[in-house]
Amino acid sequence: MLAQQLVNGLVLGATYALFALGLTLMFGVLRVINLTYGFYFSVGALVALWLARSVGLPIWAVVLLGGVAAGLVAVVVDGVLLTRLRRTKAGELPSLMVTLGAVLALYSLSAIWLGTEIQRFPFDFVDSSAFEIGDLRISLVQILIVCVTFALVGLLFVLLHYTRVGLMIRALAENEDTARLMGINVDAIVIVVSFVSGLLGGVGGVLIGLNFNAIQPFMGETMMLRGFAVIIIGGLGDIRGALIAGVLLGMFEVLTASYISSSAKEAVAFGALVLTLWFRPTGLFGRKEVKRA
Amino acid sequence: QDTVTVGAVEILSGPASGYGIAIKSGLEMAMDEINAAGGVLGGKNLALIVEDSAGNKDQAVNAARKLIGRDKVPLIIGPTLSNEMFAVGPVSNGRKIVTIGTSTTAAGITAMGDYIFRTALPEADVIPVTFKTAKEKLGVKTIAMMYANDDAFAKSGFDSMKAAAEELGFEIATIETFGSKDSDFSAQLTKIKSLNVDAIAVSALVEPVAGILLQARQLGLPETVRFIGGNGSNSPRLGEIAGEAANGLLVGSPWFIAKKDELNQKFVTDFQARYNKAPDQFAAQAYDTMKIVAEAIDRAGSAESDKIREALLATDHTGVMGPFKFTEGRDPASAEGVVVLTMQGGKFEIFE
Amino acid sequence: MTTLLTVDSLSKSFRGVHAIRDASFDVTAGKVHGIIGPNGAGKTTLFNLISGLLEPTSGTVSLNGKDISALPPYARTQLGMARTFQNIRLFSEMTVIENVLTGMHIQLHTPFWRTLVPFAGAEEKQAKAKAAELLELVGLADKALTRSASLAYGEQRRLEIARALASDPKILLLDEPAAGMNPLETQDLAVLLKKLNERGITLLLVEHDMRFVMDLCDQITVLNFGKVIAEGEPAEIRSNSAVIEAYLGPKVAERLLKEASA
Amino acid sequence: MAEWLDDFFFTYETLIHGIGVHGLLALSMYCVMAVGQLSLGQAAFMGLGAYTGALLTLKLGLPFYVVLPASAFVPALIALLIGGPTLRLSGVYLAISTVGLGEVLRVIYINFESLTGGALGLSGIPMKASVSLIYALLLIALIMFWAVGRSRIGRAMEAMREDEVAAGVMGINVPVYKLGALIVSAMLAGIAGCLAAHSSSFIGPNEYGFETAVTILSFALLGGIGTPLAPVLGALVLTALPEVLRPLADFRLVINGMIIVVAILFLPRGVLPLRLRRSA
Amino acid sequence: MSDFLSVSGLRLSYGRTEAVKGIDLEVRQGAVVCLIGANGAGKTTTMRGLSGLLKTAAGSIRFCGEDITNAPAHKIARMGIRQVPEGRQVFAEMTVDENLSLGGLQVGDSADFRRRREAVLDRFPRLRERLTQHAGYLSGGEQQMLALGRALMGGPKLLLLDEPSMGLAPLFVEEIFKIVADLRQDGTTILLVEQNAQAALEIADHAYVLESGRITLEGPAAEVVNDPRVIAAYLGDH
Ligand SMILES: Nc1ncnc2c1ncn2[C@@H]1O[C@H](COP(=O)(O)OP(=O)(O)OP(=O)(O)O)[C@@H](O)[C@H]1O
Ligand SMILES: Nc1ncnc2c1ncn2[C@@H]1O[C@H](COP(=O)(O)OP(=O)(O)OP(=O)(O)O)[C@@H](O)[C@H]1O
Ligand SMILES: [Mg+2]
Ligand SMILES: [Mg+2]
Repeated sequence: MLAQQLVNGLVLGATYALFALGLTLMFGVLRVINLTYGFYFSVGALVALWLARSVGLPIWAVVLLGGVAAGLVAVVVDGVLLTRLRRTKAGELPSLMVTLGAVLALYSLSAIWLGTEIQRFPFDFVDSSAFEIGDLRISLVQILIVCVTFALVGLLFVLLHYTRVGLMIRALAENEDTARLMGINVDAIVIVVSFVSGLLGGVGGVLIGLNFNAIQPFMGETMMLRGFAVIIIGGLGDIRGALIAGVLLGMFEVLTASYISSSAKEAVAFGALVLTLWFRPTGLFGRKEVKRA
Repeated sequence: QDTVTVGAVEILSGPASGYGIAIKSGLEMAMDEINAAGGVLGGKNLALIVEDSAGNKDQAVNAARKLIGRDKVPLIIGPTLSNEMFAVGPVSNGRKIVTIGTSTTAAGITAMGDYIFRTALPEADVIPVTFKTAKEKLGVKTIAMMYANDDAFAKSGFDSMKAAAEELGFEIATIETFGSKDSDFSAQLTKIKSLNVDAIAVSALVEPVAGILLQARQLGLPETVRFIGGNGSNSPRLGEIAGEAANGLLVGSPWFIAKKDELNQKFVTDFQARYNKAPDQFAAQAYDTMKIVAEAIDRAGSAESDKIREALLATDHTGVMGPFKFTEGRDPASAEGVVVLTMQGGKFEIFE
Repeated sequence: MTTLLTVDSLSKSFRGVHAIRDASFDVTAGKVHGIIGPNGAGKTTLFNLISGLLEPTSGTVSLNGKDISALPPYARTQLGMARTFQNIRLFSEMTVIENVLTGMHIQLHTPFWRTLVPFAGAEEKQAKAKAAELLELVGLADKALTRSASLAYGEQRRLEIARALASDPKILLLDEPAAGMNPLETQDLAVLLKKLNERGITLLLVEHDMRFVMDLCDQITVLNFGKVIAEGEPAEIRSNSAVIEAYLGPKVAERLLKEASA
Repeated sequence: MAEWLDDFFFTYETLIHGIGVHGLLALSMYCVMAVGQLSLGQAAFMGLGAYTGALLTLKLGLPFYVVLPASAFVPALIALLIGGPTLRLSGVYLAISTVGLGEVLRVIYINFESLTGGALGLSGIPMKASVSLIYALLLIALIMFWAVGRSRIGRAMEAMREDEVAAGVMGINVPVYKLGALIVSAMLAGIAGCLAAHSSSFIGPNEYGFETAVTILSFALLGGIGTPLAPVLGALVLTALPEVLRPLADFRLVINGMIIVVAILFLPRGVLPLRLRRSA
Repeated sequence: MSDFLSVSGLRLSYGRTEAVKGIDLEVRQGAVVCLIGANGAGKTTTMRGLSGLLKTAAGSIRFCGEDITNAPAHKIARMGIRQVPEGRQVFAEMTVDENLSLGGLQVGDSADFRRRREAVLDRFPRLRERLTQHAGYLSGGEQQMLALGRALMGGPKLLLLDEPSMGLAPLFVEEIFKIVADLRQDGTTILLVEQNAQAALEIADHAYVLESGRITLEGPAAEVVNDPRVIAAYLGDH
């Protein structure tokens, strides 16, 4: 049982991490607590669902296009909601509030339009067979989720830390005006970052929607609390941190549920993770703000 | 005055709006039929104002207050959730306005006051029937139980399950909980799998139940392990989402879409034609409730709340759910109409 | 000649960077004491240790003979220490005068509910008068009601000084107060600081403007790579060969010598 | 005429209560934000107050004038306990760790069934919170905050909000102020929770989670935190808006959201962007 | 040739306060032009206007024959105008090395990039010692070196220096002026804002005096340095 529970924890943790990747990018770089992120997650899943059902596209195309659609929505939403605030240097909290209002409107609108009933991908859409090693079972989709999560973490890490674009992104994260003085086209980078984080959210939505077979407009909302926990515990804007915190959170929840009590799952998981914050006040990998007196 | 207006408070927006919208559909269809057939009180039209509660108890109370204070309705149908009802009940009861829950199955609802009714059959009446069937026809002895412990409806269903299980002498191998918005149940199911139970009883709304079924099969829980559902599992959506994974699930229901009687057949066809989707039990219960209300108004001979209340107590109606009466305590009188259904190939059928 | 501030074998390192190494010196009450040294020598770090923003790796800081090494910054302020910051840290949303009033925090005692009583704000009124005076002193009187973020750099520096003065310190730590000021403004600042010193405030000063330092200081400590490499009166310092090599450079030293003899 | 008034009052009673209670919650948010902290723990403190109050009334039958202070005391105690470690956190890190408090409490309410009723919550709480009591408390809180805001303490709080290090150097005892603000805000939230419980007759464990926490924060964000009146105004707007927009039926939440967006886009510092006047 | 940088009627404001009230400036290619003025005169504001960080309220800026009025800042930077901003503005959470790379973003050729980086590090050996340290932990003076080094990485045609000697030790102030002189030798044009007016005027070709947002005096640096008004107002009695 332990082996299976560890697999369960890993998969659950990977879904948390997958969800959190785009969020931490958006948060760490664009410095907005963007509550619309959950909506991009839903958009990815819903578009993919539509493509799979009505157009009959295969899985890889659906994942990709779902992600792209979410990325485009993210660019538009960011452009409409946040450019103005960014220009006036309004700070984190007003952008939180704007996205709060936007999320209310967007979810409600899509609920009116699409209904809130849970939908799923066609039954034969992915091979539902599972690998079995003794008692241990892991499905194809789960393997896909774990692999995609690790791959995306790797890609993103390389992008941010070893490429010119990454350098520009990090510079922008820190000081927009000075980034401009370096010849960085800030508006373009902002679009790139929004797109990439929307894309990550959308891909997460498709895969997690596939795994749990439950797609509806509000699916992103219920992930947000976990998502925030993961990016905070990992350290804002840190890709490795999101991965490790996600997996830890998943493991914690699963192990608590199986060996302590399922009703204590959330309390133990949250409690333990809050304790981590007490010992590392800026998360596992978050640096203390580099600021000297 | 040529119309009689009644009110309803349902969830029309937000994540749980599916339930409220189904109820609203049932109510409106019944209302139109009543009006087409000559209305109430000898020719007056029946009208309905549905207010949104967004699933929030304060908004539910605000909506009820608006219906009572502004629209002066004598009667309110709803609200959708038990939690909302616990907040609305004292207010409407205090104003002596009849309030009828069509979907609130938690314990203690009608105890709030003389004006609070419900047409939803409490789980306490349905579940023993299901469990008994499972014991007698499938020889179930040990069971595991799962429920959403943050949801009043699921919790109260679970309480009934536990009582029934003890009554029938089942051995309860474990009780596992989850959150009503969870989507991962692998930890609990893995644990249950290792306990070799005969059946798993689940009390929750349809979304988590579907997730549990899918993940159970995915984790290789043998098909011989039967799932027993509560009221939440009694929805055609279960088959749509969980598909084959739901095969063999047992659920007791006061209503069944394929029930052969003419009334029900007509309801299902009309509903399908009007809303372009199949009705669920929430719509069916709402449909019957509206009919019951119209009859009560006619019998009361007036649209005053007190008189409607008296008339309701004397209800003797046969609707799509079967024969219906209220108890002294304003709950549905009998669970005779309950049938045990099983899921096969994504559809419910009567369990033989 | 009483010693007001004693720094005793103080060290501070940051993950491998030894910013201060075993530094000791005394500051005499009523004097102007300068700290100079090349960029990165550890002057600001020293200030942070003295004012309590950093904890020393080892060593002690004493004020009036009392060991204050373990006290948090606010407690040191209450004992009569005030400072300015090299990289300006004003309360940028506040007006200029409010910045100064905030500096008076420890001197005000009126309980908050007195603000509800009309005409009961005598203390606050006095405080405002005093704040206005301080602004006058640093030449910002006409900007009292502007938001401090919209001041020009040099103005912000002067506001920092006014704010620090507001707590009526016995000793004032100034980290490059003349940076960003032109020679004339620097002269005005020197006049101001002299005036403060005459009022009995001991000054501990970090500055790279040598004319300013030599003109103002009674005693100078020179740091290099975190170590005290020289200490003495300005005359000794400007002819100290180690200081010339590490910090002043021959040209500046020569000019200083010329100016001193002129 | 009298009847009309009576109906009017009946219709909006819950809303009027709600606005008052939310006003108190907004002030409790203001209190922590005024010292530069971002807390999502206000909902948790509110829940503590609500459960404390409801239990004391239901189980022990204590009079309301005992219950109300007690429901301020319990959250204050918890604030004191968690205050030490959380003070080291800042910004969103603090916010999320205080969400953790709410989640832990939620699980406790759910699991301590015998006392808290579990998921079924506590019902039948007598409606003892009158409109006059709620608004009297709100008014007192407002006046207090206004007085504090105009005093040297208010200045110190604003200084901390802008630059903690510099504030410390000005002689402001930063940790004590932060802890004090957290405790006062917990007390206010507790009182608000107790009042809410005694004006709606039912409380459940899920009412004080992340969503409520964000809602309480949004009062302060929409209103602004320049003056204590601003967050209360934010609470008024955000509480009344869903009811005002009721005629829009399905679209009311859509429009509600868009109003928030537009308001903040044009008034990023809140709808009442003034600063408290201190120096003439 | 006089068309290298020319500014006419430039007005810049922050909200309702106008900080620069219509100034004309001319910078010839290869020259060092010095801008002096008291605190709050509008020197930094002018610099920010030139580099595109502030939108111009009125007037025009032409650079190398192109109208760059209100061009986006990154375009201006790519055209070869590099600013060393007041207060240094290094990227605190990035290493010294990364800061330098950001300065050289536009230098595609990596050999060229390495050559420049070496040149900068040779000039500021202190930076070489601190290459992997977060810039935010550098001392004030070290950050000033980094800001200058970063601008040099871009190979500027026109360098806008806003108080480059601020916070530097005397030895280094000399070094800075030497660098300015070197750069001019290499053909870089420099617009210099300095409080150390004496030294600045000594190396400058031309000078402008800014007072409350208006230019009150201009001329060859050698003349300005001897102007009694300038002496009285900026140079002090030494
Ligand atoms: N928090 C820190 N982490 C790492 N290194 C640090 C930190 N603070 C200071 N240093 C290093 O310690 C040395 C001393 O810095 P400090 O700021 O005290 O110098 P300074 O004498 O004030 O220089 P300047 O005259 O340029 O302001 C510098 O080399 C700096 O890089
Ligand atoms: N962000 C801002 N908002 C509003 N006003 C500002 C802002 N920045 C500067 N100012 C105002 O513009 C005027 C010019 O400021 P600027 O910074 O250009 O002066 P400066 O000549 O560079 O002075 P210094 O020598 O002190 O650096 C000043 O009066 C200042 O108060
Ligand atoms: Mg320094
Ligand atoms: Mg300037």
